[in-house]
Amino acid sequence: MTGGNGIAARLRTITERVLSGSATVFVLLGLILVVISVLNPKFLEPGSLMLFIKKAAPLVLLAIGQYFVIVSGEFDLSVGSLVGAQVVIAALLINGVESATVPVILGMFVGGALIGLVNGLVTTLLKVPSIIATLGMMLVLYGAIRWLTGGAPTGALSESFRVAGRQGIDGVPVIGQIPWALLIMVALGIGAGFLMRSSWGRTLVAVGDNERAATFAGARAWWVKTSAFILSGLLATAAGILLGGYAGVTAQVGQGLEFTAITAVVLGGVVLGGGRGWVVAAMAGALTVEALFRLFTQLNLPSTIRPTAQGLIIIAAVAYAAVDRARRQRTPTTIGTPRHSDVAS
Amino acid sequence: MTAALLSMTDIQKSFLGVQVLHGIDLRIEAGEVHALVGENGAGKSTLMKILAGVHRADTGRIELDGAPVAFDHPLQAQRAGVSTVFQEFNLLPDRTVAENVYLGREPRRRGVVDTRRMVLDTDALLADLGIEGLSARSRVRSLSVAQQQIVEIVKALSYDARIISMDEPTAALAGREVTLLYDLVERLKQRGVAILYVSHRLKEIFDLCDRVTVLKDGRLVESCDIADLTPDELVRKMVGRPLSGLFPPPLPDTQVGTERLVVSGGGNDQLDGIDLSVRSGEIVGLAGLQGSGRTEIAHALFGIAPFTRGTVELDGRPIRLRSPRAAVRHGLALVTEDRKTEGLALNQSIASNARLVLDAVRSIGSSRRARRAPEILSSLELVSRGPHQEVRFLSGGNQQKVVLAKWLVTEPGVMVLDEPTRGIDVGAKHAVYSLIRELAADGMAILFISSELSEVIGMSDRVLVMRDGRLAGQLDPAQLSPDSAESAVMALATGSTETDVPR
Amino acid sequence: MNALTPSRRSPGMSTTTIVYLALVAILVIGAVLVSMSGRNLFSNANIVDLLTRSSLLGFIAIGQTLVILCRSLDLSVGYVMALSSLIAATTMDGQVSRIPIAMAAALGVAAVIGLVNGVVVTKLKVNAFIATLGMGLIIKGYLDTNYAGPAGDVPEAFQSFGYTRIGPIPLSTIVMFAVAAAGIWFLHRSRTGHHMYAVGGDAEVARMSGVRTDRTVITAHVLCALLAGVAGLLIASRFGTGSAGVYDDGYDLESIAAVVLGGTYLLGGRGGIGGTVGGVLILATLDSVFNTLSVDPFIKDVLRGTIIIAAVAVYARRSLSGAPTRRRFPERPPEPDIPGQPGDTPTHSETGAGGRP
Amino acid sequence: TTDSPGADDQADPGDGQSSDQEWFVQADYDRELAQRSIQPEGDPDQPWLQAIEPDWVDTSGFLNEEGDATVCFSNASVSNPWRVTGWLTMQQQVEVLQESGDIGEFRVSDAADNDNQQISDIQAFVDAGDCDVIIISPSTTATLTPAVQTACDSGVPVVVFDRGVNTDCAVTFIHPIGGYAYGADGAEFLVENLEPGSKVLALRILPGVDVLENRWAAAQQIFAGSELEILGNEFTEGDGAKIKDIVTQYLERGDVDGIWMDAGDGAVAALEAFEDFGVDYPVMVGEDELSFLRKWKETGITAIAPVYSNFQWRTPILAAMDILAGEQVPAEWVLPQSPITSADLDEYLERNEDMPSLHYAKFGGEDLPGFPDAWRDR
Ligand SMILES: Nc1ncnc2c1ncn2[C@@H]1O[C@H](COP(=O)(O)OP(=O)(O)OP(=O)(O)O)[C@@H](O)[C@H]1O
Ligand SMILES: Nc1ncnc2c1ncn2[C@@H]1O[C@H](COP(=O)(O)OP(=O)(O)OP(=O)(O)O)[C@@H](O)[C@H]1O
Ligand SMILES: [Mg+2]
Ligand SMILES: [Mg+2]
Repeated sequence: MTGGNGIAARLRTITERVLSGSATVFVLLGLILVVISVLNPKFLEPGSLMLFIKKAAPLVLLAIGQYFVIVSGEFDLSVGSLVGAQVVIAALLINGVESATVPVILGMFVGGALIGLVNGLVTTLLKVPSIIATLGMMLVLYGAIRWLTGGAPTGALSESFRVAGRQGIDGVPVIGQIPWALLIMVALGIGAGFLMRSSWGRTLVAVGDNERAATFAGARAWWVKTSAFILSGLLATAAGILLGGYAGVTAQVGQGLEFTAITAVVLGGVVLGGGRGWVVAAMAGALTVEALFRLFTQLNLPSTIRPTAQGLIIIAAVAYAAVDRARRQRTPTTIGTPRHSDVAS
Repeated sequence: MTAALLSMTDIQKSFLGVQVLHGIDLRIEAGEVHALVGENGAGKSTLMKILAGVHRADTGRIELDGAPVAFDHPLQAQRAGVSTVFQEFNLLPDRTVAENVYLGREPRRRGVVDTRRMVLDTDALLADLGIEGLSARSRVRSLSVAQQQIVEIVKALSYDARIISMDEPTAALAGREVTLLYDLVERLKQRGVAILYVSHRLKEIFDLCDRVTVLKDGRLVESCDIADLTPDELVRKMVGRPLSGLFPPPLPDTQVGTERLVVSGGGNDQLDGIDLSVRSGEIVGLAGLQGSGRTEIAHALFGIAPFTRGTVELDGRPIRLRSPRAAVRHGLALVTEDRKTEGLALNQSIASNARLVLDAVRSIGSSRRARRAPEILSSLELVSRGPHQEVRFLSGGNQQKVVLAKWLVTEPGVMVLDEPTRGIDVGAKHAVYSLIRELAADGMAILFISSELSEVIGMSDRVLVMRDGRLAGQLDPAQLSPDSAESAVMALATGSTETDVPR
Repeated sequence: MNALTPSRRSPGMSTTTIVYLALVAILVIGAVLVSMSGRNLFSNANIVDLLTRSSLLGFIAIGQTLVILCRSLDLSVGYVMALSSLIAATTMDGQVSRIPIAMAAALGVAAVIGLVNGVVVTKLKVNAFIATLGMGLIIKGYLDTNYAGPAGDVPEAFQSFGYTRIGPIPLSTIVMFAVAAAGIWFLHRSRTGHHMYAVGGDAEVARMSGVRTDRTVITAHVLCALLAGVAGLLIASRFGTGSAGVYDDGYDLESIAAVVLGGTYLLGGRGGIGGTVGGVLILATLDSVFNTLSVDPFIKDVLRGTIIIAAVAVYARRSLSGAPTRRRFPERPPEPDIPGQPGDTPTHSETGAGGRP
Repeated sequence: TTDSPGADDQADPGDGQSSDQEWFVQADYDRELAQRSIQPEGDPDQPWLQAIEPDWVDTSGFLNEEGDATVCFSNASVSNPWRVTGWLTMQQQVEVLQESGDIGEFRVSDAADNDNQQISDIQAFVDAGDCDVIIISPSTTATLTPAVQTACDSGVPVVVFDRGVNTDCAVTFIHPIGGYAYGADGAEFLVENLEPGSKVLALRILPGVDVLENRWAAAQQIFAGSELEILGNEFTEGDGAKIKDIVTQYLERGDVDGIWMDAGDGAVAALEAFEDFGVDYPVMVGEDELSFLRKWKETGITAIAPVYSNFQWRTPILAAMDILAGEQVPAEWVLPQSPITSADLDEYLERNEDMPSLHYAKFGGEDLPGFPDAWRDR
C-alpha cells in the first residue's frame, strides 16, 4: 500500500475530514458572518469581533468537552446544570472576597472532574446508558444546587473571578482589547487538537467506533470513556468561569446549554454514536450557533419566531451534510447499524 | 443456443469513481453449481450483491430465462427467485430463528401475523434439511457461529428460490457442518436449483461445482467446466502466477527453543483441564469441531474470559492474564475469529487500525513500531486505496490483512491466531503462511486455530485436538503425515478414539 | 465488562419482569416510609393521584417506546403535546358539537408533524436527536408567536376525559392502559410491529430481507406524535383550555427515562411497551410518595435523578451483557441445563444468566 | 419575576394573532393606574394587611374554633428568586402561627411550574379531605381554573394569591395592584427622564406569561403617547449572558439612552454591557432586587425600581386565619404596590443591608422573629 510522506498524508487527512461532513459547517459559518457584516459593517471592526468572541467562548469550550464524549459514543446532558452549579457555588463560596477566588476556582475544577468521573463510571461500569446517566446527573445537580442555596443564588463573585470572562489585554493597537476568553479558547482548542492526535485521542475514537474491538486490542474502554467525561466536566467548569465572568450570577445561568452544545457539535459534522468527527469542526459548530443568534438580532427578527428559524437552519445544515456524506460514500453499512454497535452500551 | 436460467452480460460497477467490475459476463443453467473464484477484492461479493439487488450495476444486462430484469432492492430479486447468502451475517441477534427466517414476509392470518405457523414452518424447513438441535424459537444470539450460518442458508432456501448464491458459506464451518452443506447443495441440485458458489476452499470447489468463473481485479479471466481444470491451473488463473507448494516448509534457520507459554490445568466455565505448551519458534495447531472450545482457549489466554483454574507461565514465570491489556503487555497477540465485531474499527482508516494496539497500550517503542506498519501491510499484499481509506470499504480478505498487521506491528512473543485465513484468498493465504513461518523463524511462539484441517496439519509442528471444552489429544510430528492425519484428527475431535496428552 | 462477554442474552421478557419487581420494591419502600409519617400510600386519594400522574406521561412514553425500538428518538413530544392542546381547545371554543373536529384537527396536525420527523430522519438522514430537537424549536417558535399564553375553551363534556373516574381509576388512565394493550398487540401481531424490532436491531439486515425500513421508522414517528397529540387532548381536557406552557415541563426527557426504566434498549431492537408502562408507574409512584411526604422540591430532583440511575443500573448490566451459552464446567453446583427444551437450544439456557464477569 | 394577578387576563389570544393589544384591556388598565394613587385602608407599617377599596365578605360559615388548623398550600413553584424570597417569608409567618397554636400542620406541595402537576396536587388535597383551608398560588391563570373550582366545590375555604384564575369562587383573591401599574411605573419614568427622541430598548423575559405581557402592554401604551423611540423588544429568559450580549449588540448599532425591563432579573448585566462597551449608563428601569439597588447606588444612575410587592406572600396565611376565625376579608384583596425611587433607595438599602443580592427589598418580613437569619443564610 502507498504510504505517502508525512505532510502529504496529513493534508490528505485534513481534506478527507473536511470533505466528510465538516465542510458544511465552515461554509455555513462563513456565510452567516458575511451576511452579518453586510447588514452591519461595524461587526467586522476588531472591537466588536472581540465582543462576539467573548460571548461565544463558553459555548466553544462546552462544544470541545461534548465532542470528546460524543466521539466516544456517549452523551453528556449534565453540562448545562454543571455550568450553572459551578457559577452559583463560586458565588456562594467567594461571596465577594477577593482572596478566596483562586482556591475556589481550583475547587471548582476538582468538582467538575469529580462530576465527570461519576458520569463516566456510571456509564461504563454500571452500564447505564449515558443519556440516562447524565440526565440523572442533570437533575441531581439542578436540585442539589438550589437546595444548597435555598432556591436562588446567594453571595457574589469577586472582581478577580470575573477577569477571565470580562477583561482582556488592553491597549493592543488596532484591536484595542484581546479578551482573555479568546486566548483561553484558542489555547484549549489547540490543546484539544493535539490531544486527538495523541494515542489517547486515537483510542478514544476507536472505542467510539467499536468498543469490543478496541478492548480486544488492549484498550481500557471504560477508562478512556470515563476520562472523556472528566474532560467534559473540566471544560464545563472552564466555561462556567468564563460565563460567570462575562455576565455574573443569575438564577438561570447555564440553563439549556447542554442541547446548544450538542447541536453545535453535530453541526460540526460529528456523528452522534461515536467514531467519526473532528474537534476543530465541533468548535466551528459552536461559533456557527452563536453567529446564528447574532444574525437574528441583526435581522431584527421578532424574538418569538427565532426558534423556528434556528430549528430550520440546523436541520437543513445537518441534512445537507448527512445526505452529502451518504452520497459520497454509499455503502451497505451507511444505513445499516454496524453489528458491533450493540456492544457499545 | 437456448436462454440460460441466468445470464449477466457486460456488468460494470464502480465505487466512488474506482471501477471494481469491468464488463463481467456470467451464464448459469438450471441445476448447475457454478463456482465464482478470485483473489480478495476480485469483485466476487460485488457481483453477487448486484445480482441480489443490493448494488445496481452501472451498465450491463441481467436476464432470467431470457427476460431482462433489473433489481433495485433485494426484495425484487427474491421475488424473482434469486436469493443470497451474503458474506457478512444478516441475522438479528435478538430475534428468534423463525422471526429471522420469515423477516419481511411474516405469514398472516386475517391481517394478523400468525406466529404459530411461522414457527411450525421454520421447524419443518429445518427438519427437511436434516438439521437437529436448532429450535425455531431460540434467539439467534444464543447460537454458535456455525448454527448462525445454517440459519442464513435456511433463510435463503425459504424463498424457494431458483437461484441461490452463497458467498463463502463455509467460511465459518468445520467438518460436520461442511458435509451437511454438501448434501444440502446436492438436494438443491436435484430440485433443479442453480447455485452460485463463492469460496476460497479449492477442495469444495472441486467437490461441489460443475462450472467455474474466475475473476481477477474485477475482470473476467475465464469461465469453463471444472472438469477441464486441475487445482494448480485454477490457482494460477486466480493468482496469475503459479504458487510453489501450498504450505511453505519451515525456514531453514528455524529452531524450536524453550517452552515459552505453558498452561497447566487451565479451566473456566467453558474449558477444563487444559494443559498445553508452546515453544519459541514452534507452531502448535489447535483443531476441533465448531463449538469445541478453541476460541474459548484463545479468549482464556487473552484474558477475555480468563482461566479460573490452573496456572499460566510465560518464559517460566507464572503470570495472571486478567484482561486483554495485561495479555498485550506480556507480549501476547490474538487475531480474533470475527474481524468485523472483534478485530476492526470499521469507520477508521487502515492506518489508524494498524496502530490501534500501539495506541491502546502505550509503551516504549510504540512510535518506532508504528512506522513499520506500511511496510508490513504491503508485505501482506493489501489491496487498498491508500492508508487513509476506511477499512469498511475493503473486501473481506483485505480487512483480515489489516487485523494481522495490527498485531504484527506490536512484535509479540506469543501469537494466537483464531481462523487467521478465514475468507482469505489463496494468494493471501500463502502470504500469511510464509509470514507465520518467518515469525516462527524469529522465535515467536504460535498457537494456530483453524477449521481447515489441511491447513492445521500442513502448517503445525504439533496439533492439539479439542472436544467439548477439553483437550482430546495431540498428534506429534510423526503422526502428521498428510494422508493419515486428517482422519486421525477427526477421530479425536469426534471422540471415536482417545489418546492422552503427554505432560 | 459487557464488551468482553459473548453477546448472548436470554429473552427480553425477563427484563420486563425485573421492571415490575423494581416497581413493587419501590411501592413497598414508599408505603413503609409513608406509613411511618402516619399516612397511607394506598389511600384512595393517593391511588387516584398516582394513576392520574401516570396517564399523561404514559401516552407519551408509549409513543416514545415505538421510536426508540426503531433506534430513533423523539425530543419534540412536549411541543407536539402543547400544540395539540391549543388546536383542540381553540377549535372546540366551548361548543360540544365541535369536539370531534377539534380532536381530528389536533391529532391530524400531530400526525403530520410525526410524518415530517420520520421523513427528515429517514430520507434526509438527520440524526433523530437533532431532527426532533430542531422540530421542537420550530414548533416552539410557532407557539410563541401565535399563542401568547393559554387559549381556547374546552366544554365540560370534554373535560370529563380528564376528570371522570371509575371507582378510584381515572378515565384517562383506563384509556392509557387500553392504548398500551393495543400497542403491545401491535408490536407482537402486526408485521409493522415485527419490522420495528428488525429495523431497530439492524436496519441493514431488515432492508436486505425486504423490510421497508424507512416506512417502518416513519410509522413509528407518526404513532409517537399521535400519542403526544392524545396527551395534548388530555392536557386540554384537564386545563379546560390549551396551553403552550406545557412544552417546557420536560416530558421529552422524562418519557425517555421512563422507556429506559422500562427496560427498552436505547439502541433499539429490544424491549417493549409492557416495560415502559412499568417505568411510568415507577416514576409516578416516586412523585406520589414525595408528595405525601412533602419532600423539599429540590431534594425531589436529587432523589429522582439518583433513583432513575440506580434503577436502570440494577438491570442495565444484566439486560445488556447476555447470559453465556451452556456452561460446560460450572464452578458452582451446575444449574439444570435442559437440552432440547421447547424454545431453547442445547447450548442456550436462561438459567446461565450472568455466569461471566 | 414572572408573576401576576391574572385578574388582568381575560383576553383570549387563541385567535392565532398576537397583536399585543390582545393583552390590553382598557378598563383594567385604567383601574390599576388609578389604584396607584388611592390611599389603601389599614396600617401603613403593615402593607401586607392593607387593602385598596376592599369590599368585605362574611366568612362566619368557615368558623373553626379548635385551632391548630391544617393549612394546605399548593405552590406553583419556587423557581425564581422572587418566589424564593416570598416563600421564605411565608414559612416564617407560618412558624409564628404554629408557635401560637393557630396552625397545626402546614402541608405544602410544589408543582415545579407544571400546571398538570399542580392540578393533581390540588386534587390530592381535596381527596385527602383533611385540609381546613387550601391556599393556592396558581402557576398559570386559565389552566388552573377547573382545579380551583373543584377545590371551592369541596366546601373548604380557598385562598388564591399572586396570579388569579378565571373564577371568583375563592373566598379571597390576594394580589398587588398588578402588571399594568408595574409596566406603567417604569415607562412613565423613562418618558419623564429622557429627552424626546431618545432611544429605548425593551428587555423582556418570556412571551406568553400574562403578567409580563400586561407590563409590556402598559409600557407600550405609554411609549405610544411619547416621543421616545423604541429600538426593539427582546426576550432574554432573564439570563445575564443573553441580556449582556443583546444590549452589546444594540450598542454596536448605535446609542441606547434608556432601558425598560419587564422584570429586574439581570438588570445588572445590562448595565455592565454599557460599562464594558465604554459608554454612559442609560436611564434604567429595574426592580427591587437588591443586586440592582446596590448597583444603582454604587453607579448613581438615574433609575427606578418598580415593585411587584413581595410581601403579598404573608397575606394568604393571615387571611386564612381570619377566615377560620370567621372574620370578614376582602373578596378581592388588592395590596399596595409602589416603586422604589431615588428618594427611598437608601432607606431600603440599609433596611436589607446584609441580605443576599437576589433578595427583594419589599419582602416585608422585618418584624418576623426569624429576621434576618432566615433570609440571610438560606
Ligand atoms: N461499498 C463499497 N464501497 C467502496 N468500495 C467497495 C465497496 N464494496 C466493495 N468495494 C471494493 O470493491 C472491490 C471488490 O470487493 P469484493 O468484496 O467484491 O471483493 P471479494 O472478491 O468479495 O473479496 P473477498 O474474497 O475478500 O470477499 C474491493 O476492492 C473493495 O474494496
Ligand atoms: N454445541 C454448541 N452449539 C452452539 N454453540 C456452542 C456449542 N458449544 C459451544 N458453543 C459456544 O459457541 C461458541 C462458538 O464455539 P467456539 O468458537 O468456542 O468453538 P470453536 O472450536 O472456537 O469453534 P470456532 O472457532 O470454529 O467458532 C463458543 O462461545 C461456545 O461457547
Ligand atoms: Mg467477498
Ligand atoms: Mg472459534
